[in-house]
Amino acid sequence: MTKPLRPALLSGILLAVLGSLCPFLWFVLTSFKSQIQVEAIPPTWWPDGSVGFYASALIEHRLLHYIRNSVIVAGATTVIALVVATPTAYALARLRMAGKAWILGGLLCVAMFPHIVIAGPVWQILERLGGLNTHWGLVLPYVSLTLPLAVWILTTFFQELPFELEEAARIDGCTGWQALYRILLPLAAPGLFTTAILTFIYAWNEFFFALLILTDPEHQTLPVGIALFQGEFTMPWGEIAATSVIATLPLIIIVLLFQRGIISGLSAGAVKG
Amino acid sequence: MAGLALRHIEKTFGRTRVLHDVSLEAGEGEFVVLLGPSGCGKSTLLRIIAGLEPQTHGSVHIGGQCVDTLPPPDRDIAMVFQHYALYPHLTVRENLAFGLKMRQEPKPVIEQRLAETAALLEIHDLLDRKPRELSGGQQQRVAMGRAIVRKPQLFLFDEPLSNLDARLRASMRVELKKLHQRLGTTMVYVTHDQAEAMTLGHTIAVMNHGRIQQIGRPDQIYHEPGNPFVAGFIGNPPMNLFEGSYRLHQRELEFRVGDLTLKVPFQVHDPAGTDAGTATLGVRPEDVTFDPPGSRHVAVAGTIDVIENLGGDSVVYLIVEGQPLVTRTSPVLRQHAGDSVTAYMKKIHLFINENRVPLPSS
Amino acid sequence: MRENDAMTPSTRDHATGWLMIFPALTFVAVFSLYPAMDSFLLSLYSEFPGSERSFIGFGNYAELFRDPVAHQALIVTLGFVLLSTTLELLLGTGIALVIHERFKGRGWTRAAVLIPWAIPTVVAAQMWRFLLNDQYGAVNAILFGDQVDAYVPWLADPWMAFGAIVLADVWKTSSFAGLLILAGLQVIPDETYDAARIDGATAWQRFWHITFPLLKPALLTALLFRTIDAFRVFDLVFVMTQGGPGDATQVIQFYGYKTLFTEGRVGYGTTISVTVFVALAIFSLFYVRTVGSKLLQREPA
Amino acid sequence: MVLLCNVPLAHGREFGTARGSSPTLVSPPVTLHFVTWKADHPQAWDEAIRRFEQAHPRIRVNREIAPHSSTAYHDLLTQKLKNRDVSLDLFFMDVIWPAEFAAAGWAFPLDEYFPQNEREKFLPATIASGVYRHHIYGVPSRIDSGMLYYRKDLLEKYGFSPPSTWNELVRQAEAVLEGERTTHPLLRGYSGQFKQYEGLVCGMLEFVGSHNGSFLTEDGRRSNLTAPESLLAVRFVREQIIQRLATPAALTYQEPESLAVFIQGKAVFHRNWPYAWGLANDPRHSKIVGKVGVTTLPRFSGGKSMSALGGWLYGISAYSQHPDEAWAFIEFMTSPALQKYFAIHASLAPSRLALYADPEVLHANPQYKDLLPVFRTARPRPRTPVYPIVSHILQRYFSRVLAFPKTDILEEAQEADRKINRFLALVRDARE
Repeated sequence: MTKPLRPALLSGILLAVLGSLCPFLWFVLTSFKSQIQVEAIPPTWWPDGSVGFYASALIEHRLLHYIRNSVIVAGATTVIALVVATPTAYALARLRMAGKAWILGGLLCVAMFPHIVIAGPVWQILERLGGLNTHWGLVLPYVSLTLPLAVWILTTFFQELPFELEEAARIDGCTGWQALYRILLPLAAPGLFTTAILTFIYAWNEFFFALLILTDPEHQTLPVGIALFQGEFTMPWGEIAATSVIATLPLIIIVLLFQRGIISGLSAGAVKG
Repeated sequence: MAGLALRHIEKTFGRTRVLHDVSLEAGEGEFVVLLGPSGCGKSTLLRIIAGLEPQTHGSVHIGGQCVDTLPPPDRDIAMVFQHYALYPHLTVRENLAFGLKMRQEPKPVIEQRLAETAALLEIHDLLDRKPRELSGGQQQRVAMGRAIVRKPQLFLFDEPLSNLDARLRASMRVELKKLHQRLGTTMVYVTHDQAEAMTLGHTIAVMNHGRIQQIGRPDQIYHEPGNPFVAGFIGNPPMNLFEGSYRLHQRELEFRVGDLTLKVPFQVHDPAGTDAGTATLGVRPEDVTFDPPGSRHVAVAGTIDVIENLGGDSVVYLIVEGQPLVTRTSPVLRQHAGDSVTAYMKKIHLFINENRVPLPSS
Repeated sequence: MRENDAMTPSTRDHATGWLMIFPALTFVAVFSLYPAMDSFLLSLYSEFPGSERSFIGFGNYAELFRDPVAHQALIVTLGFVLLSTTLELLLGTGIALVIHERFKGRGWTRAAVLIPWAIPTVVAAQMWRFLLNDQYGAVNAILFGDQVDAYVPWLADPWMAFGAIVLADVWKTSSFAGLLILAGLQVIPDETYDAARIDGATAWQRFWHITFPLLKPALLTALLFRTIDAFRVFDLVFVMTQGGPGDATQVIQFYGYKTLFTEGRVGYGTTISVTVFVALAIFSLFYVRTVGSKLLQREPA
Repeated sequence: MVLLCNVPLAHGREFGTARGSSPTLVSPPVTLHFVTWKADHPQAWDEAIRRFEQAHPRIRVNREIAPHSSTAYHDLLTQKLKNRDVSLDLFFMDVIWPAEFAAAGWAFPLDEYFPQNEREKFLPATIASGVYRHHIYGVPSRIDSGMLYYRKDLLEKYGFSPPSTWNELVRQAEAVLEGERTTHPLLRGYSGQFKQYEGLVCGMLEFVGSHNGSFLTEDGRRSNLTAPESLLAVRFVREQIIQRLATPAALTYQEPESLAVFIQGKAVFHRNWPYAWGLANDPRHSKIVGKVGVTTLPRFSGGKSMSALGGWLYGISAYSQHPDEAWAFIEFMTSPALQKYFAIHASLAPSRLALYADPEVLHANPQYKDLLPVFRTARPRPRTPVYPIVSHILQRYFSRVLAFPKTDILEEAQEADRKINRFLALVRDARE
């Protein structure tokens, strides 16, 4: 049996939940309004349930197209970042090497770069490689940008696994790589999963590089689409709201399903760092 | 042919030296215990034998062959870890088979070894469980099974019983002994628990501060401790040790510590070549009685401070001329705290310059 | 002793290790380190449309030192960092205390609190822009209801617009700060509170004398993370105000962006961004030195 | 000058050779890479390009679509040009860019392709915007310029004719607001674009210019913001327009927001570009269909009405491998036939003068007749290679004095003056 909630706690919960959700709920409500309702002054609270904005977002503003781009970019970023970050984190957490501290410190430093410091030269590299207005052209810098966090989180996860396990594996005849993929990877699966989610969310939400690298609407991701959403005759708030709701939906589902993993992953670097 | 030989092993971590010139031999089928307090270097030594850690100097021979250049899998050893190190994502069966699979043993061989091991350890019922579904004792068995199934030339145990509760530890101790008797393989066993060491080992190597203090059979270690550290580390309650000064007389040795003067009726050859100096005098609690035991004892008068009644025997804490003296007597003493008594030391150990000075036994 | 060195050294290990790290290092080198160096080099040149690139040493830095627009951008940024991180740490602590308690529905509460963090910044920015709209905004409706003529064009006033950016950031990232702080709360053993309770400490005293001091490392970590992020704020400004009105919300990163990409003052634009980076690096280095990078020395259990 | 001439020569071409050779006959098939923006009427563009490819079967046009935001499009193009991207052939230039593109050597001079007699067929302001230092770099695709929209019904109701001076506008608006207070509490006197962005420069140019002020001196070498007529115009905007007629909300408005206010019937006067006409009279969006009038922007007494010139010019990249084919494309797209097509199907105001007498064009866009005088007087924004920098300084200056009502306009103007002069001097030093 849970104890009855203390009034202070109850009001704390209410404040936190309402404060977090209400602003966005207003956007959700807006997305189900009609244009007349959106333009009403004072605003009407309750929508008439029309899905016109969704229809116009999907058809006129080619929302599915943006979603497809975002899925491709965020998905590819996540996969590549994990594949690259995992051995790195393993080596940093488990192998004795000179200069490990420097590498970890360096990664932290890189994570701190203001994006604009690297934006110009990255743009030129991609221009030379023909990567502008391509999905991979955005994925490459995204992988580089998400690596520090991914390595950092995975390193903490690997460090938490007992060393004996790996020594046992060594005595059982595993090489370093075998010990990694036969013993440690299965055990670090929750950590990998959390890292994957965080990387995905990062790539899904990133705006600055997407704005610079993807100028062609054919390849633009959702955040760029949403930020540059402008109508000729009015701010299309209804369509923006509908698009935003759809862009956010996958993230909300991820949060609801994997709340525990996300919290542990985010705090992994925090307490120990 | 020796099962294991360590020659002048030294190990430094950065600027700290954790092992000093350690040499040790274990015959084929011998059970060697490395005993010492935590931080004495015994685990490091074990890991050097396993190849998990390279030594700075010296060499390791297993089965007569120098293994210094061999990685762990090629040393034909198996190791049981303190925390068992069972692979949590594999079943017991897979855990046991993992090492054989890595060595690409043929399937029938794996099956057969599995069956043998399971029978030996009586773990049939556990084979399809995951480690987290096992009790501590069961995990321990599986961990041993994983070592046994490999049929190595040498077993290494790193405090394998330290995570079990006292009763289980005692029973596993017995099982381990039986197991050794059946397998007859050389074993090296690291522990800080003297009871384990005494019951399991053919040979005990007592270690402290990265040095081997004494190597010997359990009874040697107990009866003839080579130095004050070994003397104090073995025994329960530990040996009474007094650091004081001595003076040699014609037929006796006079030992002073504080206000207490002991006259030991032995003729002693002073290794230092002088007639006086500092020394450590030790007497085991069980070598102190309250009945005059006959000749050649040392009698002291004191008062009882505390009596611990353990049922079969009792531990009596005396104060003798301001010095504490612990005794263990049986049967139970019928006196009370504050009473004056006379106690008789039956056997005395004397250490001069940290070395044992043999006294004729009483 | 042994734990410290519980890893297996051998040259083979070393080679494997570098092989494992190599791909990550390549990525970071090509897409972060090289660009950063390139930017630094560019910052030593003067270049703008209609002029040839010419080497001027640290001339751009000298100009930055004198540039009143840069000063204002820096003040706006510092104000933003100070205000938003302070509020986020306060609110984050509150959130952490709430979601640390055990109660029915805690999972849902935690998920709800996480949602603002998961929402794309661009969406959050559009959302707040709409909420603060001078005509259709919910904020005006809540405050003034039917008194339509009292509606405030929040983003038109320099101070309010600045406040709006802070508000949007606080809404979006307090929960993240809260999570970092929660991690700190979770390592405080319950026994400590029980002991304090037996000693007669009130709830407030328990917070102030036990929770708060023990929470300091987590708070400092959250402060570091949030400061670094707040310094780089861009999306919110780009969407909500474009730096206006009257440069009241022009943060340094946005100024750098405008200078570099719109004005084409390559040298000066990179100078701004490099300066931001160097300032952040110094701050973090100082910070890590004092607070400590425990991860590196952490011993495996 | 030296630099300018070097650009085309570096590609092994001399001015005389290109002209006259018919590109469709000489070479193997060529694909032109055209970086354009997301159009309001994409179907019209698809059709126009289809027609071009039909007429020039050996030339393909490959479009790269950039955002329809002048700033974002500018940043993209300049990045590409800085990298000397040879795959880029054709682009649009906003009327404020040719100086920048020419000085940087990015735009191909079109003097030989586009002779004087041909230029005279276009609205002079649009041609002027493509010229930098005696060479022409762009061909106007259409014209945009600021104009005053008003509520015909409300002005008639109160017996006003469209205002010719700003003071008149203020008087009329206040009278209307006074009269409508009970029935239209939300009605504002004026709706314009005062957010800190490029549009603010256009809007303010119209106020300053109609008071005989200017941003730069006649010779374009110095800033002219501290001239008393400029300062007065700025003060008028702050005190009369923003604080009395428009409400400070206008400080957050770009074109869409300000137009929304107008077409929802919440403003008496509205400043916008020609495209607003169609939307204001479109019953799907507008509540004031048929109640809209349009006229030239007012002036200050003693000044002349002035509207800011906008619009897009076609340009050819100096790094293009196919300038002849690119010119063929421009020639085709700016031909009378195609401009007429765009005027009718995409409401783009033609840059060719003759089309303002074309009955079909006038039938589709009856307002053009009234607007021609506006188009004729449209004034370009300062022409300088460092225009983006100058624009940012101007945006900051105007936005500050409008958003902070207590600032000293003269001080702010002096600061902006100093900064603009510095950059103008830098460019001169680099040139001379």
